[in-house]
Amino acid sequence: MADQATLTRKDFQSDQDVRWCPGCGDYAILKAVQEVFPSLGIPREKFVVVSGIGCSSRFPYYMNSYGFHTIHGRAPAVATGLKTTRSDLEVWVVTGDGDALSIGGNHLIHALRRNVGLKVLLFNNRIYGLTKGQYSPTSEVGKRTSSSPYGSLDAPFNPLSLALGAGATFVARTVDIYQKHLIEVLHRAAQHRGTAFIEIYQNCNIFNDGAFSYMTDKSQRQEQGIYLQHGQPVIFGGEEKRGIRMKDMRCEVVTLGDGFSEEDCLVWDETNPAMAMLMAQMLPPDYPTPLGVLRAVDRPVFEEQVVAQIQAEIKSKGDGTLEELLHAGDVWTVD
Amino acid sequence: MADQATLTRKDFQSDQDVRWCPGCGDYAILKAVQEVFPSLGIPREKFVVVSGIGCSSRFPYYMNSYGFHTIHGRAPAVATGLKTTRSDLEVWVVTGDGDALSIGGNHLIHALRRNVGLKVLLFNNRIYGLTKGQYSPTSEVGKRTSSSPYGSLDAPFNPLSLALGAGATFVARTVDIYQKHLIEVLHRAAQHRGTAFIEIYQNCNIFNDGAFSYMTDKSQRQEQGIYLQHGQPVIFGGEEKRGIRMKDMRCEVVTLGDGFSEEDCLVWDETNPAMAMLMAQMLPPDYPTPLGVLRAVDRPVFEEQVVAQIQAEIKSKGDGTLEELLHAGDVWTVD
Amino acid sequence: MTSSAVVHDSVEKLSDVVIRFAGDSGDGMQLTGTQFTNTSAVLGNDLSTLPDFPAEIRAPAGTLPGVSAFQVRIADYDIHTPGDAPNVLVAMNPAALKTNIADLEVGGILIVNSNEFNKRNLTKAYYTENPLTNGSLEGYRLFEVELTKLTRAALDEMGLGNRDRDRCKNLFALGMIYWMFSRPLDNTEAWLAKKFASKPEIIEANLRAMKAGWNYCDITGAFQTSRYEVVAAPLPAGTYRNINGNSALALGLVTASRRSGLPLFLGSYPITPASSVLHELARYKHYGVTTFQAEDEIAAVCAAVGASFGGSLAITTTSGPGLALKSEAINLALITELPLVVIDVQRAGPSTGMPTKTEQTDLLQAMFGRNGESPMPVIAPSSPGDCFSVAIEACRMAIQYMVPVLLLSDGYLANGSEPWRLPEVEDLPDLRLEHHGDAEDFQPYRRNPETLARNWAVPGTPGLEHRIGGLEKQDVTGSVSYDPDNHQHMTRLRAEKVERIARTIPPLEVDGDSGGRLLVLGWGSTAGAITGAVNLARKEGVKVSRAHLRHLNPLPSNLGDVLASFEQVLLPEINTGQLAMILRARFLKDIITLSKVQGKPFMRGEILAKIHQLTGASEG
Amino acid sequence: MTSSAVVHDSVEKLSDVVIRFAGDSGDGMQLTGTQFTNTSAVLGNDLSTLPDFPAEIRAPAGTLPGVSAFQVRIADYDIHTPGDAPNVLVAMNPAALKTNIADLEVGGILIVNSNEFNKRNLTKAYYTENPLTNGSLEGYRLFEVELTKLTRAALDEMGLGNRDRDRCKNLFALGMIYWMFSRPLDNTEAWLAKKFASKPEIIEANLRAMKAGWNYCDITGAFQTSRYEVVAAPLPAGTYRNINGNSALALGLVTASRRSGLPLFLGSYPITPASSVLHELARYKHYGVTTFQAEDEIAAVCAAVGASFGGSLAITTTSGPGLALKSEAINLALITELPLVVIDVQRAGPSTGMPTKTEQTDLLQAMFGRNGESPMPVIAPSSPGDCFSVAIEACRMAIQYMVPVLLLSDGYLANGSEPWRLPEVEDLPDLRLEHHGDAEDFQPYRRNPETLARNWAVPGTPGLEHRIGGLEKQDVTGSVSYDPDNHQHMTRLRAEKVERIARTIPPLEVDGDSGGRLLVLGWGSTAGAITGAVNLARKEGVKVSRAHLRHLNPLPSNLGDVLASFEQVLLPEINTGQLAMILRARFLKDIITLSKVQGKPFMRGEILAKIHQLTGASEG
Ligand SMILES: Cc1ncc(C[n+]2csc(CCOP(=O)(O)OP(=O)(O)O)c2C)c(N)n1
Ligand SMILES: Cc1ncc(C[n+]2csc(CCOP(=O)(O)OP(=O)(O)O)c2C)c(N)n1
Ligand code: SF4
Ligand code: SF4
Ligand SMILES: [Mg+2]
Ligand SMILES: [Mg+2]
Repeated sequence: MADQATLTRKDFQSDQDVRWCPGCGDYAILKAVQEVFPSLGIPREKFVVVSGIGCSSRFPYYMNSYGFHTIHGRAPAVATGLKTTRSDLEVWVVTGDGDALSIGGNHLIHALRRNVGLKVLLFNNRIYGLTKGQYSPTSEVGKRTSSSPYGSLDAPFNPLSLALGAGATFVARTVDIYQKHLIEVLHRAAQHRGTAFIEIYQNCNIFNDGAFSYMTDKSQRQEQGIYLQHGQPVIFGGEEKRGIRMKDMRCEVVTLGDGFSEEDCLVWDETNPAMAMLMAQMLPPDYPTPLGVLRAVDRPVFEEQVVAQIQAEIKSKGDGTLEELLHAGDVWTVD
Repeated sequence: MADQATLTRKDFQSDQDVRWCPGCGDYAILKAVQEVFPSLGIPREKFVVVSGIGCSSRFPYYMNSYGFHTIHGRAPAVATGLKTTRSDLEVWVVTGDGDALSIGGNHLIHALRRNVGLKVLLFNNRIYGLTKGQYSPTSEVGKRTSSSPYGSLDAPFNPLSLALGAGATFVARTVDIYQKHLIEVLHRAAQHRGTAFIEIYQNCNIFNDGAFSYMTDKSQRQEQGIYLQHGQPVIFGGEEKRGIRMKDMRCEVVTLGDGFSEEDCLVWDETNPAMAMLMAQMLPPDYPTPLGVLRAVDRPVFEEQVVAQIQAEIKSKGDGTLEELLHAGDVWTVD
Repeated sequence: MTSSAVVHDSVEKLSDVVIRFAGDSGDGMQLTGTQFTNTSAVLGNDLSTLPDFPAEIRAPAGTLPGVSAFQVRIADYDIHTPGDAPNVLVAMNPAALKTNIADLEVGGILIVNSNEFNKRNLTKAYYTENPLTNGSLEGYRLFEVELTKLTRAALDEMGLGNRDRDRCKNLFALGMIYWMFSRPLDNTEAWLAKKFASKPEIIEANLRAMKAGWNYCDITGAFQTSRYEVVAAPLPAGTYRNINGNSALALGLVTASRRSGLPLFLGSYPITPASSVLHELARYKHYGVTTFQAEDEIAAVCAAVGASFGGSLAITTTSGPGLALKSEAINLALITELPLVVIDVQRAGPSTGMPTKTEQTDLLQAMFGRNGESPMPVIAPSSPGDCFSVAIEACRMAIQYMVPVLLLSDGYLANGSEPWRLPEVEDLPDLRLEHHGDAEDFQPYRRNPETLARNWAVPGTPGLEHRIGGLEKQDVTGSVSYDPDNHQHMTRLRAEKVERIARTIPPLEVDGDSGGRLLVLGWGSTAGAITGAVNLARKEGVKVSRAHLRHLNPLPSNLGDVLASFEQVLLPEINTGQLAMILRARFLKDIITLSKVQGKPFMRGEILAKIHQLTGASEG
Repeated sequence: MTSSAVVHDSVEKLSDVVIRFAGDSGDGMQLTGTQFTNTSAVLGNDLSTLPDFPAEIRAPAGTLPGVSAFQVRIADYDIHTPGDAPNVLVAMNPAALKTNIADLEVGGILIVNSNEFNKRNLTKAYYTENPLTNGSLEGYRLFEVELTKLTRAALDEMGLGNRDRDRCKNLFALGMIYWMFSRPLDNTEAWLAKKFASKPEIIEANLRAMKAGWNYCDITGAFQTSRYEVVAAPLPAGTYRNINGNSALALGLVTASRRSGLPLFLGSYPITPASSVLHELARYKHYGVTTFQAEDEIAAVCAAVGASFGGSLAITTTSGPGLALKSEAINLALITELPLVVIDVQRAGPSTGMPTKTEQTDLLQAMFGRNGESPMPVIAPSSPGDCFSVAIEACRMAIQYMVPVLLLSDGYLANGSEPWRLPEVEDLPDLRLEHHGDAEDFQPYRRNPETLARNWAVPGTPGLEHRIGGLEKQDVTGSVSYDPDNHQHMTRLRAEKVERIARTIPPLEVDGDSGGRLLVLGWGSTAGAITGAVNLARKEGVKVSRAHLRHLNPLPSNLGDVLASFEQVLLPEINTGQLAMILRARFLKDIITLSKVQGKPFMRGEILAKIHQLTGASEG
């Protein structure tokens, strides 16, 4: 039983051998989470990691906290039941693009609309890893996989748009190997009240290697990523600075200096739904990829309301007794 | 067997007694659909109405076309299988707010992202009608129903936002009793390639009477409804004309004449995703309710791609024979 | 209508009477029936009810699918069913007559609202001639009452429109029946006063209508030769309330929560006929009950599993199609060995089937409808009141053995009601658990040697951090294991745990001789009809015993001996022989199935006829 | 290793040998095994294979969970299983040795890559001492080969890095085993040339490694006393290919599509071990096959139901947890009487269980895992090749009877392979349907008097517009009906339709005496082990008969007679006795269960031991 004041990464490492493929992006995310948890000042026994099924969903086994490896797609539902009845716990959901967006899409969007106090980490590797490499709802059109030998035809979801459309109060995106950014975003999520939805680009080096290298390759990181900062103009690029400005309600990439200055650029506002939606829909190759917090707003939190309603009833009616319960309604006596 | 040239509403009326509650908004929608189908110049046998379970989902029984009353929430999935294999058919899905957004949410969003050629009519009465009046995922917070005697706590979905977030190519809203508008929107949907999603406000006079009267009351129709028209400025109101203008990427209601003119107003563009999202999120009482087509864009249609891929393979490899099929791979002969 | 044949003051004493109120769904027949029931309950009758809702919410007025009926049987002795054939039928319109007349006993009393027998309504009911005038009702004691006209007249002075006045027709009818069965009006008066406290006009109108009905009979002497009385039944002393099965389930669950000290959590998605358990529990917030209306059945059961992991007494309620959807997640509770109570209020299937009708056809689904070897306890209540204690028993099994438990009720129990004697709180089982798990040397799959239950260590407890999940687990440590012998061991262990429950359940009791020619065995809601039939057979001198199974898995340990003691075993089921299959396989005994799959409960007469056939007894 | 004891040219002729390749999942053991299998197949051996995948995609190299194995048995006679205990084990690292050594027969040949037995790898495999040196392997014929070093050396000149060179170790091992069993290299050479056509360097490296392995044996004489030959088995004349169960299912489905003239539609969601049926069918687009990878199992089956409504031959494939999810929708096909084939490739449960392991535990779920009375045909293949014809038979039942059909395969059949004699196309069943429905007087639920199949009128057909759905339907008209008698009738009819299929299935054949002391009955993938065990018992002189059920519902009409003809019936099942339960209930006969629930198929020896026990025969 570790003292929370002195918790370290080690306290969150379980005794189970980690069994992802060597080189899998999941390792980096595990590391970041094991970095973040001890830094939150919360006792270890308060953490619960709930997952579905998939490579990513093996996550709880490797965390020395409470953990529940549930069934495919249902982690948000299990977590909702847990958090609703145990609002004192920190409930983190770990899920994959298949788990969360294919079979589990409904539970995810319902958790988001209810604004249940969960942190949802979606490991998006754009593939079904555990079942050996079929295309997923985030795979690009035309992807050749075992189940799509001639190329997939389904247009992918944009996970951030979907979350926004479902009414999410916190939406962010980060990348497995961007440890610092990842940890920052996890910290922001940890502070959020309500559902925090974080898409984490994750490389599956076995079945979809290099899915994100267009932006994660060292040479591309500046050119292909926009690091959003609330209140700051949306600017990116290495040597040559560029920015995003609004024109006719659409986003446009402009080169700074080239007749445009910082002032022309969109100032990022985490609370503006239209901006979040526009930013979510900026897709490569036409646009660089936005990273960081796209939306963070306050809305009543589900489990808090549930508890409050129960408390209010107990306050107004008194804590019910079994006598009262049974004798309610029309009763009569036979002697 | 009616000749398509001369089809009339009567040709689409089945011999079954219509069994909705007297006064139910479903009647008006049935009437409109029976108006629209014969006017499309398509033979009757090509129409299939597929539904889930709910009051609304009884719809197919009353249509003298092919029909399939499936199971709760699964109509989009059944319809996807049908349309994918039978792209020659006109497949219309009728569903309710519970059927489509509660149990069936996942199938709906997946149909939308795939852009399957379905017309989805969501009868939104903000209640579970058939099961006698529990709150639904579109019920307003605080709603008292049999399952929420102290008021519901779940924040509702905004069906249009959700559809947009899922990547819908056609999104519209109309109202049961606005026959003309309803018929117009159905016509637009009928022309759309890919999934057409139409939310229809529908009054359940038994369990949620007057849910939309704030806007459908004769006196409110002009003040509380915005009738969107592509290419036109967004203007509404009766005597006193008002309009919507953009300010800092948010919508603002302005009174025309009062320092503002038509020119200041947003010009409606069905193809702009940010506008659609903003408009979808305009909610009473702060805003009037947008009606009409919020989004209409072109994107590859799922079943067309499926058929094309099969055709391409047949073209490149020739129509496979059983001999070839069985003898493929390493074979050897034993004499 | 069993007459005790004591006539005095022109009131005939009856021992037993079955009354059915039938009308349009807008006519308020359920209310009428419930009021008559409650008044009779307070008078001390034993009683049993059978509501029959239309499938449509409100089918067009006057049509056949729009008919709503409520049957109530009252008696001065211990009864078990709402009766086979009504002795009295109130038909508020032609459609109600058409759909119900076939059930009325020959010579029975038939009261019709003659005002509604107009051309339009007759056509809607597909009558080509007026049955009131074409002689087709000659076999009954027909009373034509101008119910609409009389009700309107009674409310004349109140300044209400016809529509509002017509809403009170049912109270007029109720008043008539109160008069006919010599019941006081005060109970309904009090109810009206409470229910419409804020609408005095409605109270007034309803009261006037009811009294007008009563007076109409009293003054006009319309039924002068037909006034009856059914005196109180000699029920065991105690405090009673009239209860239906779903309410009793809800009360049982809250009781189990209180007696175990575990907060109650219900995850549910509405579905007929289970929804009202959700509705009831949603009202018990001041008992610390959390109800969660999920987005679907899968989310409902998953949320319950999550709540169970967190230490709640977790419940999920549904009906057959919903149970099908829940089966994958139930298995998660099964392999993680978390307590969970799954309530299936069965309805007629397959698929959507006939949602408002009753059936016992989910037994095999409950037993076997999951992937892999997945045994779980199954239990079924036998009457509306019994739902209370069966709910408690299901919770007991779940938490003491760390297993998901399936409780099989059905539409008949859910909506039917009977007088229920309130238990004394101190007599209720104590379900408190010993504290599980000790941080020193804690292992999540370490077991109680008696029950084999594993430790239930809830998140938030320092030092007991552990992981569970749907992959096969090594015993004791709970680590993921692909070891073949461990899998065999765990498979055996999960079965053994369920079997051990048999040690804590009472042996099957046989009513009647403990062996002999014929045993009529039952489970679930057929109890009433079977008891009724057996009692009738015995009155005829037929030797027949009876037993009723509450626990369907594990079975009581003496069941094999009981079956072996009888030459013949008859098992009536509202399915095609599901329990019979299980018993045949287990005991290699030829169980005779009496099957009925019509969306309706058994009538005593149907079972009696089979008893006759098997015993060679005459038609009695 | 059954020796025919004919030694000439220092090559020993064997009748039968079992070889297992085991290594890290990165070591390419599946490929090695498959190549050996294919080469042996072309040589005319009968054979049977058993791959054993790790649950993890690629567990860290060298660890126990990362071990991947492939067992192949080749013989010069008709065999039925991949063998109980390997005669030869190739272990590429300590972890592979650790997890496989217990299975190797005493005195068996053990080839290890000694280069990998370093400290690090030993620790990863939880060896505290080096097993190569501590005498623990004394009971085996141990050959230590410096496989890594030798492979690297062989590729020295090619200028590849060590990582790339090490990738060829498995070909070196294959070369050795080819030498040992006197197999030619040309088959694998041709395969490499085709597979890596665009990467000549890879072809070259692999070829060199394989030849180096072969030469190593030939030159060093490492195994000089151990060169064997297994000659061709006297298989029936014909063209053969080696096939696994899932491929055979895919071929069967395409065949059924062609023979019925109905386009094939597969709605599926990936799940181990069923996914490869989807993968295979996705490649057959030029056969007009539509594959739809749905968002989940429910959508997959629903899409199939939609496609069936539209006139396709509709299939859905899954494994146990997926079947649980599909059950509600299967019932929709059942009540709407639409053809549908549901394929469940069973795996070890409950819940997620052990996904890569085999089991027969979904039989009861297949039979009963739906709400309401919902009988449906169930059929199971007995070997990988049999999957082909069982798939066709499932399609036949579905379309001729307008029912959903459940086909139960399992992980063992799915991945195991055997030589399969290609059928002649003209011998395949003709599944064309008569045209259904006539616009004049069309009724959607009008039935074929022989099969009771209703009309399958597809949308787009003028004049046959109609509506179907999940509510109970009136017979003939298909209108929604709540009529009690109709429900009884339809319940009976749906059961009758399934029962009538029995008229079209062959009687159960008994292998051996048609009556007597002991019948060993089986279903599904246990066929091979049972046949092997029964053959062994007979060789010992034990009298025992054997029969295998393909149709599990309806059962062959003569089954009752067959069972009655034997004193004892033994039923081995990879579950706790699921079919036994059904047969006991049906025939009131004491069926003896031999149960194994370890995620593994039966070994012949296990069944043989039980036969000994039951017949009192010695362990001879
Ligand atoms: C009910 C059910 N259906 C299907 C599966 C098979 N399955 C396991 S994981 C998975 C998809 C995994 O993809 P993703 O969620 O992206 O996780 P990843 O492995 O890529 O991390 C599937 C289809 C299952 N376990 N259960
Ligand atoms: C699997 C399943 N779960 C639950 C139900 C019960 N049910 C039927 S309709 C319905 C909700 C209907 O609401 P909605 O879709 O809004 O339709 P409406 O009746 O309001 O038109 C529910 C919960 C069911 N039939 N099947
Ligand atoms: S398959 Fe891909 S996602 Fe899964 S563990 Fe391996 S690298 Fe990671
Ligand atoms: S309950 Fe409501 S939605 Fe259903 S038929 Fe009646 S009025 Fe319409
Ligand atoms: Mg993935
Ligand atoms: Mg609704």
